[in-house]
Amino acid sequence: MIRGRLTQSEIDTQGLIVEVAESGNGATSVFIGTVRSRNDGRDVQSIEYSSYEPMAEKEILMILREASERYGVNNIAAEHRLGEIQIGEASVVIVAAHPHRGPALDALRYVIEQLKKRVPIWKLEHYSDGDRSWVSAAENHA
Amino acid sequence: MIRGRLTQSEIDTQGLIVEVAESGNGATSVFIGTVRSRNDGRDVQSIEYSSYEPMAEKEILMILREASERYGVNNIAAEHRLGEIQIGEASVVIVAAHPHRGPALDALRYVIEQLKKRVPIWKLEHYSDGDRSWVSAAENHA
Amino acid sequence: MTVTVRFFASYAEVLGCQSFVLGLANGATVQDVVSHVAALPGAAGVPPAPLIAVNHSYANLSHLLADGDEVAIIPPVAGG
Amino acid sequence: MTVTVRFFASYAEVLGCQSFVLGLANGATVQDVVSHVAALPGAAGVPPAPLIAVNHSYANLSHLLADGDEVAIIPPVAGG
Repeated sequence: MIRGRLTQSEIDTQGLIVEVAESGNGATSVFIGTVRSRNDGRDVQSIEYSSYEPMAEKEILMILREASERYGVNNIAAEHRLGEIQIGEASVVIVAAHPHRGPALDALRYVIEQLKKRVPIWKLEHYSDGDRSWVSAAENHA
Repeated sequence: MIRGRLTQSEIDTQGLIVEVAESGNGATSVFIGTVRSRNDGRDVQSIEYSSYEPMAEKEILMILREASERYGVNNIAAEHRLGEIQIGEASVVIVAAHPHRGPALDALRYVIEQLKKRVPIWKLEHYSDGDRSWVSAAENHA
Repeated sequence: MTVTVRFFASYAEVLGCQSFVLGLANGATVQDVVSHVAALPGAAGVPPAPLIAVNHSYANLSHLLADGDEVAIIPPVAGG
Repeated sequence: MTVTVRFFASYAEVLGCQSFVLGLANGATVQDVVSHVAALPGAAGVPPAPLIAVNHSYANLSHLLADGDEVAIIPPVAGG
């Protein structure tokens, strides 16, 4: 089960965990990226995520397939939310399951690192003072 | 929020994620260890977990504090279930949250590695053929 | 031949444009599109060698274009 | 002085015992407990230098014991 997708609604972490579940797996790793209240010293109100959607979906799937091959992880899924996301809400959830913990953890890290480097998604931060700005890659270290 | 505990009942992963949540965090990592259907080529029916409880709780807490100091992760929790656990059910759940992904992922790995090395918990595997055996550390690579 | 050029996020904002159709001579490369974009009003907000995708895959400046290609000028990504 | 000796999991099974109170001379160490255990029926299932905890913390064979200590003989752990 390899599944990647973009969504406009809240991400169901528990649902993704259930989706990758398989009785032969002993380890499931999960990464949840959430919108945080401060970034580079400014009070963030919300973040608007936009994307080049067909390419982003293709790229996410490519990353999942790479992780699957590299670490032998057959149960892996990633979901990225688009649109306006509030503080504390999840923008991205990645789940990887494997019989053993090493590959499950390695695959998880690979996917989040690659996703942040390659997937055409952008953040427009809205600040409490009414200002807004595009987050550039160098600042994107959540 | 640093919290470690043993439990006799089902572990509430979503509840732990909510417990470590804080608006300043941008990354939450989760590890779920589950009982798998096969181990060392044998069909497993269930695993009975037992523990030297006061020491196990103390050791889990010590590991969480070490992870917290090492990686600057202030929101970290681990729960280990004891008693008979069925295939696919979680025996252990670890959750770490931090403003950034690196420390959240590093702390997660530290805790599961140390937990498997140091915490006095034992597994008695029950097999489909009616046999049973204690799992020794060398085989414990889930 | 013609290609569709697409802009996103900060680039779409500074150029005031999300998409346009560009006529090119046969044998044109991604570099020709980038040079055209560099002459647009607001192009100061786009770096001289931006990330490019052709038909949803990352491509080099020397990539040869074909009629109907979709050329996307990709701002620094910030997903996650 | 006396200490309480505790066994768990496979060790409790092979020794047929979970706990007993052992009288020791002052100045006794963890090694003295281990030597006593090695002479018990079923002790073939316990390694000559097992993991030991004194009062819920891992301890060496040379660890000096005090009256009332709890000495646990810890089988290879297998949590997770």
